[in-house]
Amino acid sequence: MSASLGMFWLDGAESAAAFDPVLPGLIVLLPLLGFLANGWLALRHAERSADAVRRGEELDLDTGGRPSTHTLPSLIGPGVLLASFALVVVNFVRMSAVELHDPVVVRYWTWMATGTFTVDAALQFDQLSMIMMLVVTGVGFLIHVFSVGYMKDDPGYPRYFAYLNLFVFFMLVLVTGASFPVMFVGWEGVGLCSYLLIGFWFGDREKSDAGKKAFIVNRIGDFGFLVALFILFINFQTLDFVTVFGEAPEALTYGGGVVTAITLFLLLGAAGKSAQIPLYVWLPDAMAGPTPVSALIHAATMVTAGVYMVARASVLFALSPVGSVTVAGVGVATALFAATIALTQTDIKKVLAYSTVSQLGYMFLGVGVGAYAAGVFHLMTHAFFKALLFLGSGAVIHSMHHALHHTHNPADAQDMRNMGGMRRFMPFTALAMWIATLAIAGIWPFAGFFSKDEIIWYAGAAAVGPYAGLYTVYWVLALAAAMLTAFYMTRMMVMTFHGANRTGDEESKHLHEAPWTMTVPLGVLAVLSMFGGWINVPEAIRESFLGLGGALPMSEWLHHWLEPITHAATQVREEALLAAGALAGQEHDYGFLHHAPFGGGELTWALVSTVAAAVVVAGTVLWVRGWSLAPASESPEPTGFRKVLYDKWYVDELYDRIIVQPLLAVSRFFWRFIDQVIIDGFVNVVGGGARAVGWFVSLFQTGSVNTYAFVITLGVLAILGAVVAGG
Amino acid sequence: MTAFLEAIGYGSWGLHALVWLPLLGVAPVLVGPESRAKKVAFWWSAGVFVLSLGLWWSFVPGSAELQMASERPWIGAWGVHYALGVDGISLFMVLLTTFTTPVAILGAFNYIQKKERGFYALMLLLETGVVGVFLATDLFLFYVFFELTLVPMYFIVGVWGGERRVYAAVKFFLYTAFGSLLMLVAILYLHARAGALSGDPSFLIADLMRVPLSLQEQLWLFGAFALAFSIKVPLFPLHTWLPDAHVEAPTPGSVVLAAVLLKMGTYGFLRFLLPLFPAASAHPAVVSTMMILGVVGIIYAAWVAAVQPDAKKLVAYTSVAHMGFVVIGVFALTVNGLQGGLVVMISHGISTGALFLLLGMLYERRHTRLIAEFGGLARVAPMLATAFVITALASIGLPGTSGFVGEFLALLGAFEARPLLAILATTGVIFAGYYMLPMVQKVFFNALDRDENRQVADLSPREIAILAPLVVLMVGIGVNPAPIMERMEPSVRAVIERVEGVEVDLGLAELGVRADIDDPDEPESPEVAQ
Amino acid sequence: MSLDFSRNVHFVWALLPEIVLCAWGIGVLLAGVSGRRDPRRAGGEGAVEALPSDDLGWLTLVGIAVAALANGWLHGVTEIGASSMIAVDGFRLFANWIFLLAAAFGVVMSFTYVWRQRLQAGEFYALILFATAGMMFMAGARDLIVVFLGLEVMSISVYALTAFNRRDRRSAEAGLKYFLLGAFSTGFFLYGLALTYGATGSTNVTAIALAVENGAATPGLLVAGVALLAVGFAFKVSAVPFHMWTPDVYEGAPTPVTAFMSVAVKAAAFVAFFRVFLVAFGGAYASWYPLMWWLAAVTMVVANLVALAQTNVKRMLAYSSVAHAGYLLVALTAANEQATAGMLFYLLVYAVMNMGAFAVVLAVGRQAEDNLQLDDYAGLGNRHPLLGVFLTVFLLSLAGFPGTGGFMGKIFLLQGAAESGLWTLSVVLVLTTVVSYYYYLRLAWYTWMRDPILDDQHEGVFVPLSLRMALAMGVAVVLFLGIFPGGFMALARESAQGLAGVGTLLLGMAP
Amino acid sequence: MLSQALVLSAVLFVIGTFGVLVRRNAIIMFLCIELQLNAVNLSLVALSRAVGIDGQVFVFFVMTVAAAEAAVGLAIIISIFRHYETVNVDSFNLLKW
Amino acid sequence: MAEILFFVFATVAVGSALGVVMGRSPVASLLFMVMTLASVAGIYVLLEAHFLAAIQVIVYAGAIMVLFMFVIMLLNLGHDYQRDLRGGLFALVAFVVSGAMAGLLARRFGGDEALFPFLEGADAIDAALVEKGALGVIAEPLFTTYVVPFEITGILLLVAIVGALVLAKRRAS
Repeated sequence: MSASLGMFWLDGAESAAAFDPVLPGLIVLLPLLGFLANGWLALRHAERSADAVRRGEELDLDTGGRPSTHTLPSLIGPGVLLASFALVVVNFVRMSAVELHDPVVVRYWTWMATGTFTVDAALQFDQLSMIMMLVVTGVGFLIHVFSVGYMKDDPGYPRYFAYLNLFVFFMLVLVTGASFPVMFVGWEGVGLCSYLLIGFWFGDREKSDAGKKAFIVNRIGDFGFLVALFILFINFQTLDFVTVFGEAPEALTYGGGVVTAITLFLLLGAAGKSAQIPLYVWLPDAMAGPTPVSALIHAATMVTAGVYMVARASVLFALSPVGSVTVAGVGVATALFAATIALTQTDIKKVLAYSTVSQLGYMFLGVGVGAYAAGVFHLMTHAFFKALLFLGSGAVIHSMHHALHHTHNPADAQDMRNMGGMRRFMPFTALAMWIATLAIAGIWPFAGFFSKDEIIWYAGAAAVGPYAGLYTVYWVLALAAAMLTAFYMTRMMVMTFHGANRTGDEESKHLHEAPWTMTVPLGVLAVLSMFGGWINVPEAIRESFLGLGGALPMSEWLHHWLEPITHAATQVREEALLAAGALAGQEHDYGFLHHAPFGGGELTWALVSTVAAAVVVAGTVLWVRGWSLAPASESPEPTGFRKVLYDKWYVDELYDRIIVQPLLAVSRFFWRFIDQVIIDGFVNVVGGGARAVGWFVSLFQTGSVNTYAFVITLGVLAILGAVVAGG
Repeated sequence: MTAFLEAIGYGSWGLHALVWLPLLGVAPVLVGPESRAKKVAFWWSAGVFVLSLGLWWSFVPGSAELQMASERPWIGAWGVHYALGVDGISLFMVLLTTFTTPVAILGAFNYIQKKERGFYALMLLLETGVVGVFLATDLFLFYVFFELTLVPMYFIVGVWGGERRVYAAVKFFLYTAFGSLLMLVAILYLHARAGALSGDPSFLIADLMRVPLSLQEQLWLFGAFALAFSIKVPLFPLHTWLPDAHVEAPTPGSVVLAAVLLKMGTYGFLRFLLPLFPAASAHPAVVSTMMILGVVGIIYAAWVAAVQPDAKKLVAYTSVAHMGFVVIGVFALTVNGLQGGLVVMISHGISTGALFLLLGMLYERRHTRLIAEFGGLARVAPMLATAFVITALASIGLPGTSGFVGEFLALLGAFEARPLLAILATTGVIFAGYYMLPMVQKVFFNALDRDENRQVADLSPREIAILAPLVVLMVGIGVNPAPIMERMEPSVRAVIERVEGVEVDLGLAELGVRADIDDPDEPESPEVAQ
Repeated sequence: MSLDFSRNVHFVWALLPEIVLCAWGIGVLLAGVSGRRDPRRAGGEGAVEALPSDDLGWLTLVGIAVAALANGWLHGVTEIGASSMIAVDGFRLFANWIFLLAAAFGVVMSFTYVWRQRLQAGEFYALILFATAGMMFMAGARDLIVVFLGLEVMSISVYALTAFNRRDRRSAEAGLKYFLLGAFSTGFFLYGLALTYGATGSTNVTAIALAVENGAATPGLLVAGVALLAVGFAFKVSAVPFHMWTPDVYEGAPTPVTAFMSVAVKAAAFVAFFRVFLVAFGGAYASWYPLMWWLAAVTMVVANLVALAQTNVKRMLAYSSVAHAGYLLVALTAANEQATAGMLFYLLVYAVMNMGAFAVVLAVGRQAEDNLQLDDYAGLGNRHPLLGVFLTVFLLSLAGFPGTGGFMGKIFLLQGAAESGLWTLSVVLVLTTVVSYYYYLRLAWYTWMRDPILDDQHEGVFVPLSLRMALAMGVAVVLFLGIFPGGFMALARESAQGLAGVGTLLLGMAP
Repeated sequence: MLSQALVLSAVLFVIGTFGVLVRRNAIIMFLCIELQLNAVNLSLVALSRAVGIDGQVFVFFVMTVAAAEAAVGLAIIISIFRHYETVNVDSFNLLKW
Repeated sequence: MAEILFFVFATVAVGSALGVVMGRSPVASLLFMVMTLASVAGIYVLLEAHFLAAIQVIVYAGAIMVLFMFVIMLLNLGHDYQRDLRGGLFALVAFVVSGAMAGLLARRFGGDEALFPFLEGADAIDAALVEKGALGVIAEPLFTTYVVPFEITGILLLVAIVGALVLAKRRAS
């Protein structure tokens, strides 16, 4: 970046008191351009490979000439992300340089305008969207880079990058949209990309199915989202964020039915996108997509859109205690439920998938208990360590795949029972993933410790207002889930990287560390997973924190950064609690949250939880190492309760039985019976009846003159009778 | 552009040319050699389309008035006028028609193999009929055009259709004729009332709107009109002709059927039903009934579509669902709903038309429409697959495509009127995925496991030329529908004001006084205000 | 010129067209029997190439043209003085145009048929002319006895024409049935005439009207007379249930004759029906109104339904013509000026379209009685596209489709019904029209949507130039009337002005 | 006597009608129709006693008509007899339904 | 006296009319028909229509019925006698229908002259008869008022001749 450009943006930041975003549209537009460029390349390539397919040959990236099928997408794909990221950083710096209270809304054109309803194609830049953009473009860029290595030989390489860029475009629209409809564009757009990417290898029926499932389940959520929008519209006559959230505290009654309905429908939308109970089922299946996709979409960014949305609409949720407690309840239930399933999974990506669901549950718990910043915080750290975990697993799978491919072994490259001892072949990956594991397990001072413990803490502390009992239960459950997390993650690590290698003697010779394009992103993410949490060190432990103390710029930086977004919600909650007298006797400064349900301060519980988690991790390492594991083909089927967990509590089967199959049956019934028998039957009976009557009447036309005369006489009689009787 | 149009006097002859030029085109098509018929027809209709584009510029946005209106007596004794005019509602319907026709004709090039002259002549005849329907401002003239569209379509389906073409054609014909003939009686009733009122019979809509009708009368007439239009739409449970007609119709026939013929029904709602019978239209029971039928149509058709083995039939059922959105939008009687309905009409015309074209292309390649026969086509026909997926997504209303704008607004408007029904209708969003995605998957994704499918060719340049403008429009309208909406808004508002102002009208009519609806200074009685 | 019927010689002027036709008929007869032509020599079945000499036919056409001239001349004539037996009004003249048109069309259709079937051309054409004259008497009659005699002249001619083809059993059978039932119905008609005469003391339409309106008529006899006269007319217009002869006779009669009588006989009967009922019995509208209502409704429903079951095209068209009688009866039920004008207009359109359809049947039947089944029309459009198009236009017009005269005619009738508030009947009319679509369309779909049958039986479809031109003109007229009906509608309206309109006076009596 | 004559004519008419209904022989059917016409003539004559001489003129016309019909009708019967060798109307049923 | 004669004639007329319907052979029916015509002619006389009575016997019974007879002979129908009277349900229903019709018609003629209060009545006719004679009373209107119908009957007869000629001619081939 040239000095003059640097001067330009710094000047802007200094001279203007208000935040003036630099090329905001370009941030969003660049990935779109990348998509168009890559899409064009992809189509060209696909045309050529289609010819090959018709000739009965196999697809080959070289068919279209390596430069256009590989080199160009490799440059364009990550390139546009890097450029976007750079722009985001510039804007982030400029934003942090000023005191920004109100969001900056950039309007481009009027999108829809009916006369009573107007919505602009406008983007909103504020603290929350900035954080989200950083995550999306930053982590997104790393994953793009990783993909260059991971997808190197895939015949759909340019298409892959086209989708990925399109995804980032929609994700950016989602997080920057200045109104609910614009957000919804991104909301559905990412769903579309998720659909396309899950089914990226569409030739495989199961993968294709998984994509479809993701899309349809997401649409159930979208239904809720839309209904929420409608309710919002009739109450506010607009769907712009600024107006809605600005007027909400006055326009909507606290705890009223309207706001509760809004929040519950929004929750349905969020649950769909963020894979919460009862709509989480698509996410584990979504692992059918390429692993970097799982990292980007199904861990770091898209699935957190629900959390983002709740945080964005925090005022509304704050206005509805029922809504909030439901959000939190759904979150914690999901966290625990998914964790139980993750306990016994043997597919490395499935473990991570359920782990993701579980962590998303934590985020929901966070935003549900009113700790919106904490939720977003966990969203961010989770983006780091979960992306890392996925990418790491991707590296492992990549390696496994190569090895199995070389020896034509049909074994499953993702099954941990076929791994073991991988750290010998890929030490860097193992290290990076251990960092991430510690982070997710909540071990101090890794990123996850700060974010997750904060959520749990707030859950406990929320037990002062309405539904105090429920929140207490949540707190306990969240703690339990944290322990489970520590266990299953450690189990996964040990099964994968430790012990003896179970891949096979011949195969193990081909196991190797990933190329640099893959390891570099791992490294960066590992660093972020290490230190990412430090941006939001709680006030209570800042002094003692690593002895750094005052060296940290500030405690709870993220809280303060997001203050303009969340303060309205916080205010609403506080006022409500004050009005209810729930805070009587409480010290009232920053918040109202100072004591856990069973006493003890924040620091105490932080210590307890980290120690507990560490114990679980250590114990698990020892325990699992002692298992005598066999490759998948030789392993027995799980039994008893393990099998229930292994089969995911049979939820998919349940849904299939009570929703999918009945729906199909009803549909067939409608078609075969209502449509074809009743309605068409009626139509045909009318038609056929008319013809039958016609035929019957024509039988009187016997050809005999007597009959004809007789009918005429009857007619005369009738007429005479009528007339004579009448006259 | 506007100046140029003024210079050539477009305003005075444009509409007439749009109606009659296609008919004139029948002659060169029929006279020329068989092999040239399609080209003549295509270029002719393309010319008509270019001509119709002039409407966009010569139309003055922001006015609810009929523009470029002209009328002259046709059958003086009955007060039948040859009266044409365009407003924000019909403008887009006309453009949709003139746009769809050349596209459909272009899509017919390979599909139609026999009696080409006749086919293309009928297509042009059909265009005349449909444009006439949308431009007529005289009820009689409208009816003539409305019925006139049946005949070409009957032959298009019946002669160039599939195996059960005759059944489908006759069903189509009788179903629709049944409704429209009852409407004819209602029209005559209205006319008789108007004649009795003023002593000067007239079929002009503007004159008929002045007839004070009791609620009872309005409900009866509404029923007759609504039946005709609902069959055309088609509204559940009057929809069963549609799947048959679509499945059997040749591709261009399906395209025109879906893109414009169905719109004649909903257009009729907007142009005639609501303004002529405002009290009946605003009657709560009527609104509920129509909206319930719309909602049932949305859900029911989506479900039924989902289990169709025949892709074309599937798309046909989706038409029912889409038109359900239009119906709930229209009968919401809100600005949002009506405009949403209109946008759905446009969007459905484009996206469903495109879907039928695409299915036609598939059919030309594989001579089957059974979903199970396909699989993995994306590998051999990536362009086709891309176009199909985009179209399918537009069809199920993905934001950023035209489908979303329309459905969103229609649902929004419906929610303002009947929240519960709107919520039910919104489930259509889910079921849209439920019917469309499995079809897309089974046709284009999954394994390429059949040798026949392996040889499927990708899009030809001609086919790209057909689809490209459609795709551009789907996305274009989805991203920036405002220019369309600003043109339709005043007209929509006028309709709503008409419906809302009705009770004033009725109250005074019983006293023998007629309220002038357009006069904003008219004092409203308090009980009317709510 | 004005006519005063106190001078008997003025009847000559008033009846000029009729006289011309009768005289010409005798002339044609003489020319025919003078034996210049031997039909046996002129050709025979199978010999398609050689054109027959159509001189007698052309001679007949000239006669019709002269009669038309006379009819045109009558337009400039006014009646003065007391109303006589013969009306010289627009109503009659308009009807005369229809008869002349039908006769001309019928003659043109017969050219090749007469030759191929070796019929006696002189007698054939003469009978057509006499029948036409009879119809004209009916149309102009202002006296029941003239109506009756006109009816008989017409009927007896048509009986003979029906049975004309002595080589064909069906023709004879049709002739016998027509004759027996026709004579049977004549009995009723006559009885009605007698009772009316007894009730009112006169058979003059004007006098009857006066008596009925004054209440001077014996009500007991009058209603019975009205009823029986209605039966007689209903038989001639073939309203259900007096239609039983229609399908058999139409099917069996030589096709040109069928075409002619399906149009002209019906028209004549309707014209007389209207004049008698609207003028003479206008005052008793209340007593015959429900009768007509039911007659119309039953006719429309039954005819259209039974037509659905037909596979023989001629027979189907016969039922269709019964159905059209039903539509026209709606106008009679409405009994106002609009409806009367509508009736005239409809008859005009109907004449063209129905004869056009029969002309196509004739062509497909190879100028004989072949290929009458629906199946024989399969792929007609492929083999003879122009014929197919013509047939389609005529069928659409019969079905009452916009753009064709049939549509305008139907609207005209409906307008008349609307004026009298006959909404239920209007609904019945349109619903039965939907039913009729089915069978008209069925013929169209056989024509266009079936693969052609290629065998000897369907070879040799042959349309002589004269018929071709007549067909083209027919199509042109049908379309013209559908698109620019204004002029003819005005004429019809003007022509109907002479008749009293009673229907509107009795609004709200609809059952 | 007028009434009685009218009643008689009605009775004769109906007998004629009945005959048309029940006889299969075309000639006898036609005879019955003649009977009907005759009945009408009777009522015309009877009515002319009350109304005026016109009725008798009509009878004259009716007789002419009857004669004309007889000529043509019998010719048709002869004609059809040549095809079928019978005049039984039930035999003539090529045309039906 | 006239009354008695009327009833005699009427009885014979109805009886022989029934004979026409029921006659076992065409010839029998024909002869019954002649009898009916004759009885009706008698009633004509009673009704002071002497000319018509004569015409009835001469033209109707004489000429037309003879024509019938010729045809019956020509077609040799006497021998192909078959039971052509319909029986069974059809006849029963036909009888009921006819009977009902007769009832309906007869009911119209219930009262006597009261039916025609407005008419000149028989006296005027009797006067005219005296003045013009039986022939003149018919001939005058026939050739004045009814000259047009009279001429039409001419056409009618011509048509009948032509028709009969064409139809009854021997088959062409």
